[in-house]
Amino acid sequence: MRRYSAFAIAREAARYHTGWERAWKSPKPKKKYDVVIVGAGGHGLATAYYLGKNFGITNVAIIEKGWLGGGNTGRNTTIIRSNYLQDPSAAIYEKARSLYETMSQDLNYNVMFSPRGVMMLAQTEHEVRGYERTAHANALQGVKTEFISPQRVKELVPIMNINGPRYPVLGALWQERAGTARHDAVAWGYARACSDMGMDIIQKCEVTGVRQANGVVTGVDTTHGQIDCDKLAMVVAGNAGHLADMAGFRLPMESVALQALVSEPIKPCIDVVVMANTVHGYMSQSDKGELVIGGGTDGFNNYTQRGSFHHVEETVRALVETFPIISRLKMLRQWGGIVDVTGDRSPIIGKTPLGNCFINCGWGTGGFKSIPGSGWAMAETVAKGEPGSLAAEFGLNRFSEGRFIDESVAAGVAH
Amino acid sequence: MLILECPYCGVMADETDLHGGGEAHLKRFGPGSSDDDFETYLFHRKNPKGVHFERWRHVSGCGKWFHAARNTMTLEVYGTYPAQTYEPPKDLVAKIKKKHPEWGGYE
Amino acid sequence: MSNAVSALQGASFDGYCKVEEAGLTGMITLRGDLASDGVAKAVKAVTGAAMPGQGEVTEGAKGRVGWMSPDELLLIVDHADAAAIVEAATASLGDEHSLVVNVSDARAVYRVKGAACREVIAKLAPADTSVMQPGMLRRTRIAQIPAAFYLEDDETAVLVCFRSVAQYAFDLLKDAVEPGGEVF
Amino acid sequence: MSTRLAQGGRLIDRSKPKNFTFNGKRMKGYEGDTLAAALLGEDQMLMGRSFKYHRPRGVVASGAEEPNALVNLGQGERFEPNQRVTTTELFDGLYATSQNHWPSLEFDVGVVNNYAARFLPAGFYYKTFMAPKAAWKHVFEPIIRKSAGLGQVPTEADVDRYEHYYYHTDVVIIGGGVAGLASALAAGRSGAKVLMMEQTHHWGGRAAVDGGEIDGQSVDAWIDAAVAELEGMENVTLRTRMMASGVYDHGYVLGYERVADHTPGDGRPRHRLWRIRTKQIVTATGAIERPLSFAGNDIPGVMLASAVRDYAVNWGVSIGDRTVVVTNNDDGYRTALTLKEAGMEVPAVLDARAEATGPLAEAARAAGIRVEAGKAIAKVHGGKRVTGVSVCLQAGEGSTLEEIKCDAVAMSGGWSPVVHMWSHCGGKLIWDEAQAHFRPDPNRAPTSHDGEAFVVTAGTASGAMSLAETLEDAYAAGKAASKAAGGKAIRKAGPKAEAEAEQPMAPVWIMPQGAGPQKRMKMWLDYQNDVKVSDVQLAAREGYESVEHTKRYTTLGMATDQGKLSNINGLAVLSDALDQEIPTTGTTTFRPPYTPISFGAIAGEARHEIFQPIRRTPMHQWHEDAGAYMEPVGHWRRPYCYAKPGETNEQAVHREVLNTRENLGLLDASTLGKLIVKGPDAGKFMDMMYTNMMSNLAIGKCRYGLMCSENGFLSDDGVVARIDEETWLCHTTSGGADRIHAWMEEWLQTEWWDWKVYVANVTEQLAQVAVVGPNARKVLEKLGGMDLSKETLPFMQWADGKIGEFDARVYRISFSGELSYEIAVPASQGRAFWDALLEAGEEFGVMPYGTECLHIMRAEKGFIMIGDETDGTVIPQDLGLNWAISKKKEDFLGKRAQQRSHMTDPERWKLVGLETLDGSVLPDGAYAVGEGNNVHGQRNMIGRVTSTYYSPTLKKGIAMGLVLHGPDRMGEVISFPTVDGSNTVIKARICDPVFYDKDGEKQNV
Repeated sequence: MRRYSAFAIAREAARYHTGWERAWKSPKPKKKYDVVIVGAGGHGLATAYYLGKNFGITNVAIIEKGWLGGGNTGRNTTIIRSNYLQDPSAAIYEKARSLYETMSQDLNYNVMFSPRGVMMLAQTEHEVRGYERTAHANALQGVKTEFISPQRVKELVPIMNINGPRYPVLGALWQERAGTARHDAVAWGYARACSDMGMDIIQKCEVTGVRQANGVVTGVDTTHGQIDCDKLAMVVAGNAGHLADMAGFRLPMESVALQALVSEPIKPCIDVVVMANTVHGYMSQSDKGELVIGGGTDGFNNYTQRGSFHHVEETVRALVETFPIISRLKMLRQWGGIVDVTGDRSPIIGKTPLGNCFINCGWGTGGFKSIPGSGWAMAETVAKGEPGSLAAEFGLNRFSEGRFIDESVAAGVAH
Repeated sequence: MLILECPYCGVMADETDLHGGGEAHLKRFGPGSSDDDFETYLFHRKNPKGVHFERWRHVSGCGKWFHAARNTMTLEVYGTYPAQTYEPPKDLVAKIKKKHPEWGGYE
Repeated sequence: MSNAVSALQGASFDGYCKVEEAGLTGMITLRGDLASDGVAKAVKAVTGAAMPGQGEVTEGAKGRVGWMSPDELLLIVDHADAAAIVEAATASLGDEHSLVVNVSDARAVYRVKGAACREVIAKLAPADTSVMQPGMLRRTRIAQIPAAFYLEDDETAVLVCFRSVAQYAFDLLKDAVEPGGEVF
Repeated sequence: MSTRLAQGGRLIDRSKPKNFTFNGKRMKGYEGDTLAAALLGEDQMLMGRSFKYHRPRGVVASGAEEPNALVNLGQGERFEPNQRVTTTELFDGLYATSQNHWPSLEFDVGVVNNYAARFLPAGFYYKTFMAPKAAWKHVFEPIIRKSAGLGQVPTEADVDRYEHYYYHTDVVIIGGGVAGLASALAAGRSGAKVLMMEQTHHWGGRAAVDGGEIDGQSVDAWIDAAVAELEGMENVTLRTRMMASGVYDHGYVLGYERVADHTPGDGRPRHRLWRIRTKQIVTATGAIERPLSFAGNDIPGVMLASAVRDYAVNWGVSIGDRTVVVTNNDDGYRTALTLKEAGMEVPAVLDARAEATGPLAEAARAAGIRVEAGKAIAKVHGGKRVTGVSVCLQAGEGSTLEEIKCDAVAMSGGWSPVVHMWSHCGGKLIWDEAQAHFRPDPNRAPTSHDGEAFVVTAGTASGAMSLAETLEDAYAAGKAASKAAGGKAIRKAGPKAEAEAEQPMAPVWIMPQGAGPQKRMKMWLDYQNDVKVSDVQLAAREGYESVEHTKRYTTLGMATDQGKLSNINGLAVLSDALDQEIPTTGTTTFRPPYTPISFGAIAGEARHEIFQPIRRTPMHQWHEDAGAYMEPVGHWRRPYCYAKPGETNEQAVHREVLNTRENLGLLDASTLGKLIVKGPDAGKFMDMMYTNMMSNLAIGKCRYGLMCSENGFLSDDGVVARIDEETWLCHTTSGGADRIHAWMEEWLQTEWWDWKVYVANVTEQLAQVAVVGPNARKVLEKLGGMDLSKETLPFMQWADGKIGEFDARVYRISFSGELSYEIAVPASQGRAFWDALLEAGEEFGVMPYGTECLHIMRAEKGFIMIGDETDGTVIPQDLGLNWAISKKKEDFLGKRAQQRSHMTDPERWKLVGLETLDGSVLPDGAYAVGEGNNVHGQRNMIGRVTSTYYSPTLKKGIAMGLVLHGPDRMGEVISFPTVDGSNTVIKARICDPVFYDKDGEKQNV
């Protein structure tokens, strides 16, 4: 792999950029791999990358029914944070966040990780107490957050109306090293690195069946034929239930549409990510100048990647109230992504009832921020055949035991 | 932006007048049931790509729960019916089957 | 009771339609088997009105009766009579499984008067107001709260919401009838 | 130069001049002008700068597809960035400035990027700016952010108002051109209810510009007649200035009506967002002309041929004195002929097709225009304005045959139907070889709730490119839609036009065909985002082969026009680079809105006071008048405390606690939920809802009860009163009334539908006041009425009666530990009752108290609070509430869940009291630490604070918390690290959570 750098660009400019090589190869599938990963989104590619990097397993195929990074990796609002309340969540999201810090250098691909800071506004007394709790927990979890005053909020985000007639800002949970990254670049960077390690990324190849013998997985049937493997990792969103069906087990999960939108680009006006849970909206500004806005999930099962408009309305009115200057800006584009939501809204990572078949799914609305941590934990699980410490508590068995990882408790939901 | 006919009011209700309630015809398991049955009851949901029987409440209308058969890929609504039943009406199942012969039917 | 006041005490606003709070209004929730003779008899006795069908509101000498759901009616009567009517209806229903409750003070009532009254409500409610005629009642929402409305005549819409959000409803209606906002 | 012609302009009224300002310069246009036409009329061709290279940009189109000419419009509280001049109606006093440049439009420092363009190909930023690590955030990103973005940031809040409008109809027709009008005539004649919308302020679209006849009349005359006929139909509603911004599932259409953009400050809502439900949609959205890709095709003065024609015919504006037309189809000749007719020079028509033999080419020749077949533009000369073109063979590599001086270039690359509305909801496209465009596939229409197609296309939006075909197609579409929507069949024939012969177009994706890399680096695809042919080719070379990869890697089609001009050309270049057919490459996804819509319109009326409902109790106004500090509780606002002048909130709370404990306090408890549960099976039902036994509660008595979710977690609590044999009244938490009401109804309707139980929510029917303190009975006795003595109404009983002149239901219950009556009166009398209590209570030291005082008093008594001690993960057993969980009942909601292994785990944290060793107040949310770290390297935690207050009664900090093995560790001291930066640890002793009056002597007096 030829390294990317300013010098490389200068060299290529001399020949009108005709000398650049492919970022990733486009191979035909081999008959058999040590590990087949289904899903070439961020999580699947990261799993492959850490299988190679941490465990030296490179006889790996990553199978993708569409184009790599084309699912939720390329449809989210790019927020990266780890200010979670529960220990296992804080651990895996902080692992992810710390890997984002060096991802551009690790992959030699600029993913534009921008630790610009994420604040979650507290707009009720109840929310204040909830975020103070999170700040205490984070301190003990090694996640650097703090509860900041309304004045500090205003300094960080001058365009915010902190004395709105409805919900004055009472403070915020602030994570300074949280931020955003360029979502597509994360998938592309991993793909380039995986390809460079000799792994096969096979796009436009759909899995049509899971092969097994004696309760152990032996391979997959695909639209490109049968591919055998020793181990199978299912790392997909929106289709996990479908794949699980093929493998003969069920997941405690439903698929719903999540809404997002962007404004037209304007000059820089907000330097941090703001999340306002009481009024259901969050917003940041991309490097292109667009305001990137996230909304809620629809209340019904849906695979259409389209959503309802009323969530957009709810989110936009909340943000217009919070940031009055955006009223005359315009929505450029709205879209929906299909997210898998589990019974406790936390992900599932671990073994499945089928031998040597592993699953990583159910990231709900938190998928992008977790990509490297998720890949790291999944690679360990696949390589060792048992979940390591990062993944252990995210197993499927927690639902029968009643041992949930519930993050909504800190969200300031009024009881 | 769905519209569903409330079988009680007879009106085509806007999605914003409704509240979705997930899979219909769940069988409740209480004390004395196995861990597996209880887990299934609380968490395992049919999440089909296709025909889905689900619950809705006409929340800012009559306040009643009803059921709908809806396709999660096309959002087509095959029919709605009152919630006081353990399984979908036979004629509705037949109607869906006629439209989609490949559909496995209600299980 | 001389102490009794409605939520906004008859506030009104003149826009391209007139919006006014109707003041104290008697309202009674009656739940029961709407197909039963007992319910019809009780309703007739206390309001003089016939049983409304699905989506209807009927009128009698002593009040109106609106169809709220397959097992619920709303009786609209004089505020001062409401408590007595609850007792009378309960007595009339006897042992029949039913529930009659005074909800007069849980509600706020508005009249929107003017040729464009349907248009005003259509700014706030997802219901098709163009098909509404006197005698029909629709439960829906206005903006972010539940509401029901019916027409007293072609130019008078009556809108009912919860008392706690009376001010919000009034402010919404005021905004909707603001001159210059005429749609047609 | 561009200028206003002496005559012409079918849309302007020259008797009504309008004055406006652009970049501080005063200018003049006419009523009916767009800002684009007015600027061009004043020779203002340079209007902006591109996104990446800051290249000079002039207007290129005449409608919604314009990517270049975006301005800052208005000032102050009416300032709006990124406004397209082509869709901005001119009005008197309009104030516009150009954007994305510094210091000025004419001289922009950012243009250095242009000179470095060779070093800034697509995706260059993915390949560099990586070292050193901190540099991205601190050096590179700020530079990129500053140079990116387009419009300026507004600085003031928006002064305008917005509204929504719900509309229900049978047929919506999108687009008011001749196709839309023809469809509307058909639909209107069928009797169906029709809503027809047009995004501009005039009817008829572009057909009149192109000339021709319909039904023997001029197009203009036919449009007038059609509009008149439609206006006469009662079932047809016509709206101009209204754009369909999106088609959503089940026949939902958003109409974006720009009511007062052209009349700012006239008191009308600025925008109205129509939320339309329709049975059928006809998209008569027309087509958009494609640019041609030749070197320098972005220089101001290079425009779409149709736009050049539009400006001349509609607004009487000429783009240049000498215009070279370059085309791959016959339509370009219409521009040449129009210009010639208007008296301008057309030095040549360069037709990329091998021969130019169609009737329009012949007409051009006949008009004396030089027609060059098989020719192309090798290069456009000029910087901020076109000065000439080099001509070459289309089939070659671009050697210059000659140079032609000109100041404008009109290009026509063929037409693409506007398929957005068709595609938003899943309509599929097919590739039309002959026209080289994607058009809707009528066999794969979007489907609605009934599974039937609900969108049909009409006219050029269908790919019917001639006037005759358009009318036929559109009339049929209107018929089909109205029939599907239940309209009646119609016999009357639709409008007709003469068919015109045209020579087939030839796809030309780059010009000349064999252009080398140097030229390809100057061929713009996406003008705004500066994406060139070379960029798309680079993406393909590097493996970004999916159309979505290419789009995202190059940013092609991601500008504010969302690729209306660039997408098809980009796809074609990509397909060529991948050596595959265009349909194989496919398109990117079309997403709403069609053009950007204002956030204000989306928010609608929901701003300021009516942003969200505020729920008010009957006493709300009194609280506000008393200067209470109000806290949101759900949508309610409740008094947190009533600070007196000079008092802090904290001081006020402490005063309220002491006064209530020593004298008399009043709490507005109206927000508490009150649900009536009645019926023969009500007892059975209550036993399922609550963890405790409620069926055996005696009439007249009260009992505290708990409710759990099926998952076992504690979800609500409150006092239940047995009213009569069949009736219970359930109090819920303040936020819980609607939730618990819905919860009860859900079980009754969907699980136990054969149980005879009715539930009614009477929360708002009643105002409720807690009269609390040693003087509580005295004040009530003073008001007179019912007997409230200890003997007649003991603790945990209720009674109906009169207090003074008020009808009251009195509950002898206490959440404070004091003698306490909770009294419910009809809401209409709530305020009067409150006033009466205050007046009567004066001699007893009455003071109202707020929620914080309530919280402290309950914490002093060790009572739990839903939302503090619970968070959705806590079961009643965690809180030592086993006494409230019936062991006799076989079943209740949550019982099975509480038997799971993790729920019975002895390691679950349990509720205890906590008192700090130094009397200080533990911080909210603090965690207690144990020894060592867990597997994640996190500190081991052994408990947490759930409620913590300074107790004015006990004069020290008190707290409750959940602690590992807590109840077994009474007296032990545990450590709570602080997070205030002091690095200190607070030590607290585990104790009984009841801090005050453990034996309940105070409340039982």
